[in-house]
Amino acid sequence: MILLCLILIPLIAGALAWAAARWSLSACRWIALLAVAADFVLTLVLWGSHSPAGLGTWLAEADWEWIPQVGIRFHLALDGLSLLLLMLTFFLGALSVLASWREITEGVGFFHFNLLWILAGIAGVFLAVNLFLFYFAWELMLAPMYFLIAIWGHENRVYAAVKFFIFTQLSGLLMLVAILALVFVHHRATGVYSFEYQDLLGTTMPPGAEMWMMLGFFIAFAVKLPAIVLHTWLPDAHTEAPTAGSVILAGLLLKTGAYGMLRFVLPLFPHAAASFAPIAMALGVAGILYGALLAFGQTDLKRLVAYTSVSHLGFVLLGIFVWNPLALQGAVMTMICHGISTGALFILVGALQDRIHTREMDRMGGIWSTAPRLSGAALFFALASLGLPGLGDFVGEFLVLLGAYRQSIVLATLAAIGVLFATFYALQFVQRAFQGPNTLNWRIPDLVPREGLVMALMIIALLWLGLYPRPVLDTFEPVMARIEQMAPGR
Amino acid sequence: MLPLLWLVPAIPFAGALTLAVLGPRMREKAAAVIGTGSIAVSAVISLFIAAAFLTAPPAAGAYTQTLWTWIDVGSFRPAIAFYLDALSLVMMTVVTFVSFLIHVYSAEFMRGDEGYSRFFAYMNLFVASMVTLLLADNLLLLYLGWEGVGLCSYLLIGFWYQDPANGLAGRKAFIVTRIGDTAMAVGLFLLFHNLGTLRIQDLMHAAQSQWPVGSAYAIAAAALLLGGAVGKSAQLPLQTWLPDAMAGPTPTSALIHAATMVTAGVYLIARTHVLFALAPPVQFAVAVVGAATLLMAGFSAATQNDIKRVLAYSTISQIGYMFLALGVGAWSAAIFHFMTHAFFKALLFLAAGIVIEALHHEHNIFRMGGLRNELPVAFWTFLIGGCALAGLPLITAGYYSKDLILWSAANSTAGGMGLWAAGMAGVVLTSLYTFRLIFLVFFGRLETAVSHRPGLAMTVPACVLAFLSIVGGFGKLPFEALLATALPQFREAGGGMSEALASAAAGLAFLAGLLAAWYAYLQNPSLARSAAANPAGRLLHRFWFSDWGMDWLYDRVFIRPVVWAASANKADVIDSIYDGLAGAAALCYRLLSATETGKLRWYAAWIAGGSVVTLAIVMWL
Amino acid sequence: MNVTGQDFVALLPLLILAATAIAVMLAVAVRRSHAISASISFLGLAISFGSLWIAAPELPRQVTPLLILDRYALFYIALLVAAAMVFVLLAYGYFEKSEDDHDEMYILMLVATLGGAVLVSSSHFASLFLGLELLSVALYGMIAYPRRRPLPLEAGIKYLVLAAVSAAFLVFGMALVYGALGTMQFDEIAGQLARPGFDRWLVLPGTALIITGFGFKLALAPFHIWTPDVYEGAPAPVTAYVATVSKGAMFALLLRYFYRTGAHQQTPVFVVFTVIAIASMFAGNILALLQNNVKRILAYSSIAHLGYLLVAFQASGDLAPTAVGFYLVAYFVTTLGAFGVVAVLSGGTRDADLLEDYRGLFWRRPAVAGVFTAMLFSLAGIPVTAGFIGKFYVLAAGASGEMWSLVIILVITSAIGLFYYLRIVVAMYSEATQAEAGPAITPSATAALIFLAAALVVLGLFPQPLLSLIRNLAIG
Amino acid sequence: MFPIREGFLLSGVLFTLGVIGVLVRRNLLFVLMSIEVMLNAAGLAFVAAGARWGQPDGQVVFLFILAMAAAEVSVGLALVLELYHQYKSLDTDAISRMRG
Repeated sequence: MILLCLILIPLIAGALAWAAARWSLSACRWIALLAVAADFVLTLVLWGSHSPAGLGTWLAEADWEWIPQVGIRFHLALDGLSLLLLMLTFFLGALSVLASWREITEGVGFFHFNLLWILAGIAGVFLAVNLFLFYFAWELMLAPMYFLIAIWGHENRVYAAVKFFIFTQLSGLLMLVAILALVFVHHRATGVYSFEYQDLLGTTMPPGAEMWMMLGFFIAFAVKLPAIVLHTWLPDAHTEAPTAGSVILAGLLLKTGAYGMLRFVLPLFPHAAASFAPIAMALGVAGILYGALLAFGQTDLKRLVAYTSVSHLGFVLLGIFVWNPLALQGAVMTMICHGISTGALFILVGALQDRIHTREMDRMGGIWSTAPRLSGAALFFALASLGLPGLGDFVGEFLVLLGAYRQSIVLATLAAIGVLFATFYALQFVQRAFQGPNTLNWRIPDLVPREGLVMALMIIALLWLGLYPRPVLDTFEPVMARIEQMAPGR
Repeated sequence: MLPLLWLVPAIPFAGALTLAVLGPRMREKAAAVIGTGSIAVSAVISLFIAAAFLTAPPAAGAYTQTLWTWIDVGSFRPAIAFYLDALSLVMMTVVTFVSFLIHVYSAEFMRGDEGYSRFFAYMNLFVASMVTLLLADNLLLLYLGWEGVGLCSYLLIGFWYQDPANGLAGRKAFIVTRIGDTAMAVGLFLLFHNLGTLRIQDLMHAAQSQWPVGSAYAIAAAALLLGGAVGKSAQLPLQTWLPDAMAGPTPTSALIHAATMVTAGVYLIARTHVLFALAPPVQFAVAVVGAATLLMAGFSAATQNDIKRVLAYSTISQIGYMFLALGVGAWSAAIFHFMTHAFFKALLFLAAGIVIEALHHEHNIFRMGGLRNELPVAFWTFLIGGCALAGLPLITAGYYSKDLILWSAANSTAGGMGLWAAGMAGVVLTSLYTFRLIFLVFFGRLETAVSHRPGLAMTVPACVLAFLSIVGGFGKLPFEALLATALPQFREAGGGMSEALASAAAGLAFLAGLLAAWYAYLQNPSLARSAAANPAGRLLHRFWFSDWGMDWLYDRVFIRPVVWAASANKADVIDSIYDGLAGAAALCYRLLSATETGKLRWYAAWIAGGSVVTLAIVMWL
Repeated sequence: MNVTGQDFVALLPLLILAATAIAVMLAVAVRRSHAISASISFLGLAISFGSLWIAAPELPRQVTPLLILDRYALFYIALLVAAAMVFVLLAYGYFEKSEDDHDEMYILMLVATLGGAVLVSSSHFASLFLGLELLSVALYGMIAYPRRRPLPLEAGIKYLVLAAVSAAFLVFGMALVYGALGTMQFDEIAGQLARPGFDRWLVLPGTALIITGFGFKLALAPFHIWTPDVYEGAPAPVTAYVATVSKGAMFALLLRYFYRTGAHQQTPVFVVFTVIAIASMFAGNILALLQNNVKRILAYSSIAHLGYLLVAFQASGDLAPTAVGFYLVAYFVTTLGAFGVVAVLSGGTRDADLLEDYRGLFWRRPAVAGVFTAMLFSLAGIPVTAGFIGKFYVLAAGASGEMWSLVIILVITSAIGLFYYLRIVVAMYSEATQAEAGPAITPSATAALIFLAAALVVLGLFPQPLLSLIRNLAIG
Repeated sequence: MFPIREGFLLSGVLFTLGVIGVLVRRNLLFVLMSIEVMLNAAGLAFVAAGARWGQPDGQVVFLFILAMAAAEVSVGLALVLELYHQYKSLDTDAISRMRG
C-alpha cells in the first residue's frame, strides 16, 4: 500500500494544488511542498526500516489485476535501487518546488499540477515491475513535462518542448514494440501472455531477436540518458525549461534512462547486452568527451550545464555496460550525485537569471562581489561537477573508471581524460560568470534564506555522499550484485 | 599523543568550514584568529606528535589511524585512514610549522582586503588538504588531498578574481596540474587492477613480491605516477603553470607555490619509491627530468624582471634538484632539500612580499634598488634566504642539502657525471640569478620610494624562517638517521667522487655565480644590457624569458585547437542531422500538400489513378 | 425465405432508426422546431440503443441472405447509434447559432445512421451497396446543409461527385466478383475462394475495384485526396459524423467482408493493403505537418489513423479484431470530442478551424482546452487516454502478426504525427491574443463533451470491460 | 446464349468512358452524366454476370443501382442549382476555395 501512496499522493496533491490555486497561491505551493515532503519522509521511513538482509529481494510490493487477458497487472515493487532513486526523486522534487516559489507567477496551479504529476510518473517508472505499467508511467511523465517546458519555459520553449516530446515519444514507442515482441516470444515459449518482469526474466529467445529487442529498449533509454548522437533534445529542453523543469529533467528524467538500462536491458537481454556492450561503452566515452567539449564552447549558462549532463551521463552509460560491481555501483552513485550537483547548478543559474534576466555569460562577470553566497555555491557545485574528490560525483566517477579499466584500458583512459575536460568547462563557468570585473555593474540580492536552505541541503548531501557514501552504496549493492550475476559467463 | 593525529588535518578543515560559513559576517580580527589559530593548534599538535614519535617510536616505525571505511565495493575498500612514519612526520611538521608562520604573516599582509576571511578559509583548507595528502594511508585519500591542494592553489591564484588575468592563471595552474593528475589516476587504476589494493604499504609489498625489477607493469605504474608528480611539482614538461601562479597573493606563493604544495610530487615519488626502484628506466627519467628542469628554469630565472617570477623559476629549479636526488636514489637527500627549501624559499617570498608591499605592489626589479637601508629586515632576511638558495658554503642550510644531492648524483649507480655536471651548472646559475636579484633590489640607487613598513606580524615570521634557513642544515645527520626508518639508504657506486671534492666544487660554483652577478649587475651594469641588446642575445633573452617558448608551443598545439573545436562546434554538429530530418519532413509536406489542389477533376483523377495502381499491383503480382 | 417474428426482433434497432426518421419527418410537417426535432431524434436513437438489449437474445440471426445480425453487428450498431446521439447533442448547440431551418439535418442523419447500421450487418453485396448509398446520399445533404455558405456547398459537391465515382468503382468491382464466382453472399464467396481454380482474372480486379470503393470511404491513401476539403467545408458536427459513423461502419464492413471471405489472404491483395497502409500513414501524417487549419489537420490525422487500423487488420491474429474494435471505439470518442470542441467554439457564420482561433484558449476557457488537449493526446496515443490503449493494442496485434516493417513505420509516422498535435496544443497554451471567450456553450454540447472526456479517461484507465466485450464478438 | 465475355468488355469500355468523362468535363452537369454512365456500366456488368450464372440477382442489383443513381442525381441536381446560384457557373474547377 505504501508504494501506491507514493504515487497517489502527488497525483492527488497535484489536483488539489490546482484547485487551491483559485483562492490562494501560497496554499497551492504549500500543498505541493508538503505532498512531496511527505513522500520523501515515506521513502526515508522505508529506508530506515529495511533490514540489511532483506535488500536482496523486494522490500515492498503491491499487486493488482488490470488487464488480465494479456497479463497486464498493476504491479509495483521496491528494491534498494528504486528506493534510493525514489528518495532522490522526492528530494529534488521538494527542492524544485522551493526553487520555483518566486519564479513562477503565471498559472501557478497548473504548474504545480504538472510538477507533481511528473514526480508521480517518475515514481511509477521506478516502481513498476510490469512492463506495461512501466511503459505507461514512462509515457505519463512526458505530457506534464512538455507543459512545464512549453508554458513556463524561456524564449525558444516551444521548439524545445516539441523536440523533447518527439524524441522521447518515438524512442518510447520503439521500446513498446520491443516489449510486445518480448511478450510474444514469451507467449510462444510458454503459452501465457504476461507483461510481468519476473516472468519475462530468463525468457529464451533466438539471438537475432534478442538483439533487436534489446536495441528497442536501449534506444528508448539512450535517448533519455542521453547517449551521444541521441542527445540533441537535451540541451534545448534543459535550456528552455523553467528552473524546476531543468532540475527534474537533469536530476530525474535522465536517471530513468539509466534505471531502465539497469532494470531491463541488462537483466532481460543479457547476451545481447553483453555483445553490444563494447559499442555502448564507446558511446559512453564519446559522450563524456563530446559533451565536455560542447559544454566548454557554450556561452549560455543553462546550455553549458546541460551539456555537462551529457558528459556525466556518459560515465553512467559506460559504468552500466562495463558490467562489473565496481562500475555498476559507480554508475548508480554517479546518477545520484549528478542529480544533486546538476540540479543545484540549474537552481543557481535559474536564481541568477531571475535576478539579471540573462543566461549569457558574456553579459555576466564579477557577480561574486555582489552575491558572494550565490557565487560560492556555484563554485562548490562546479567543483562537484569537475569531480573533486571529497564530493559525491568523484566517488561515482572514480568507481566507474576503476571498473572500466578492467574491461578496457583505452576506454578508461579516454574517460579519465574526460574528467580533465570537465575542468575546462567548470572553471570557465565560474570564471566568466562570477569572477572577472563587474563591467555591467550588476547589483543583485544574494541568496535569500529559502534559496540558502536549498543550497545548504544540497551541499550537505554532496559532502556526505563524497565522504561517507557507504550507507548509500550498501543499499543498492545487493541489487547491483544480482545484475552483475546476470552477465553471461559469470 | 599519536591518536590525536586526525586533529592535524581536521582542525584546519574545521577552521576553513567556519570561515566559509560565518566568515563574511566576521570582523578581520576574528577571521585572523580563527584562521591562524587553527593552524597554530595544528602545528602544536604535530610538534607534540613528532616528540611522541621520536621518543617512543611506534612498532615498525609507523603508526596507522583508521577513521572510517570510505568506500566499500567488493574488494575495493579504501578507508579514511592516516599513516604516520618518519617521512610523513617530517613533511607534516614542516608543513604545519611553515604554514603557521605564513598565516601569521598573512594576518598583516592581507589586512584591509575585501576577501580577508575568504583568504583564510582557502588557506586553512589548503593546510587541511596538504596534511591529508601527506598522511594518507592509501592512494585514493592521497588523491583527495592532492586534488584538494590543487583546488586551493587555483582558488588562491585567482584570489583577486576581478582581474581576469588572475583567473586565467588560476585555471592554467589547475588544468595543467590536472593533466598530470589524470595520468596519476590512470596509474591508480592500474595499481588497483593488478595489485588489488590502494593502501600504499600493501601496494609496496605486493609490488615488490609480484613484479620483478623492470617489469612492464612497474614501469607503467611508475611512469603514470611520475606524470602526476611532474604536474604538481612543475617539472618538465608541465612546469609552465608555476610562473603564472605568482598572480596570487604573496603569502600564497610562499606557502603553496614554494614551500609545500609544489613539493608534493617529490613526496609522492618518495612515498612510492619501491615502484620507482622496480622501474629503473623511469627512475632514471626522474633524474633526467630533474636535471633538465633545473637548468631550463635557471636560465629562465636569470632573465625575468618580476621579482616573484624569478623566485618561481628558482622554485622550479630547486624542485629539479629534488627530482634529481630522487632519480639517483638519494631519497633522504631529496626530502632534506625539501625541508631546507621550504624554509628558505618561504623566507624569500615573505621578504619579497615585504618589498612588494613597501613599494605599492611593484613587482619589477628594475624599478627597485637601494632598499638595503630602507628595509633592513627585508634585506637581511632576503640575503640569508638568497645565500641559502644559492648555497653559501658551510653556513647555510641550502648548501648542505644541495651538496648532498650533487654528491649523490656524482656517486650514484644510475647517474654519473652528466647529471652531476648539470647540477653544478645549476649551482652557478642559481647563484647568478639570486645575486642578480639581491643586487638589483637592494643595492644601487633608490628607484621607488618606500611607502609602507612591515609590522611585527610580518617581520617575525621572516626572522624565524631566516634562523631556520641557517640552522636547518646542521641537522643533516639526525635527519638522515630518522628518515632511514622510512626510506632506503642511498647506494653509493664505487669509485665516485669524494665528499670533500664535491663540496669544494659546489663552493666554487657558488662563487663563480656570485662573481658573475657582481660583475654584470653592480660593477658594470651596462654589460648585461648590451648582452641583451645584440641580436643573438635578444633572441636568447626572449627565448629564456618566455620559458623556452613552451607556453607558446602549448598554446598552439593544445589550447587553440581545443578552444577552436569547442567554439566552432558550439551549435552541436550532431543536431544538424535532426534539423536535416525535420527539413526533409517539411519538404515532403510541401510536395504532398501541392497535390491538394482543391480541383474536383484532379481529385477524381487521383481516385481513378489509385484504382489503376491497385489494379496494376493485383494483376502483375 | 420468410421473415419471422424473431427476425423482426433482431432487426428492431434498424427498424426503430427508420421509424424515428419518419417520426421526425411527420413532426416537421406538424411544426418546425429545432428543439423538438432534435429531441425526437435523440429519443429515437436512445430507444434504438436500448432495443439492442431486446435484440441481443435472438443472436446470431441471418435475416434473409442480405443481413446478418450477430454480436459483431450489434456492437457496431451500438457504436454508430451512440455516435449519432453525441452528434445530436453537438449539432443542436451548433445549429442553434444560425437562423435557418435545421430539422432536415436530423432526418438525414437518421437515414445515414440507418445506412451505417445496414452496412455493419450486411452479408451480401446488395445490402452492402444499399447501406453504402443510404449513408452516402444522406451525407451529401448533411455536408452541404448550410448551403448558403460557400464552403459546405463546395464540400458537398466534391463529396457527391467523388463518392459517386468511387461507388461506381465499387459496384463494378462487385459485378466482376459476382461474374467470377456466381454469388454475392460473403459466406458463399468464401466457399468459392477456398476452392482452387476460380477465375483469378476476374476476382482480383474485382477485389481491387472494391478496395477502391472502400478506400475512398475510409479515406485511405491514395484515395484520401478528398478528405481535407470535405472535412473543412462540412459543418463541424457533420465532419465529426463523417469521420466516425461513415468510416466506422465502413471499417466494420471491411473487416467482415475480408475476414469472412478470406479475400485478403491472396498475396496480391495483401500487398495492396500493405502499400495502402504505409501510404496512408505517411501521407496523413506528413500532410498535416505544417497545416494551419485544425479541421484539415484532423482530416489528415484521420487518414493516418485508418492506416494504423489497417496494420491491425493486416495482422489478423486473434488480437486483431480486439485491436480494431477497441481502436475504433477510442477513435470515435476522440474524434467526436475533437470536432465537438471545434463545434462548440464555432460561431454561426464560420467554423473555428484556424490555428489562430485556438491561440491562448487554455487561458480563456481552460475546460474546453483541457478536453481538446485530452483528445489530441489520445490521438497521439499518450497514456491515461483511450487512444493509448488503442495504439497499444494495434501495435500488439502488429507484433503478434510479426508485421515488423509495418509496426516500425507506424511508430515512426506516429512520432511525426505528434508534431502537429503538439502544434495545436502549443497554440492553446500560448499567451492569449484575444480577450473574448467566444460563443456560449449549450448544455447539450457540454454534456456531450463531458461524456466524451469521461469515456476517454475511463477507457484509458480501465479498458478491461470493453476489451472483454470486444473479444467475444465473433465475426459472423 | 448471352456473350458474357463481350458483355464484360462492353461494360468495361463504357465504364472507362464514364471515368474519362468525369476527368475531362468541367461542366458539373456533364460530370454527373458521366457518373451515370459509370454506374450503368457497372449495372450492365451485373446483368452480364447474372446471365453467366443464370440467376436473376444481377438484374435485381441493376434495379438497385438505377434507383440509387436516381437518388444521387437528384441530390446532385439540387447542389448544381445552388452552385449556379452562388457562382453563376457550373465549372467544377471554379469551386476550389479549399486546398492545401
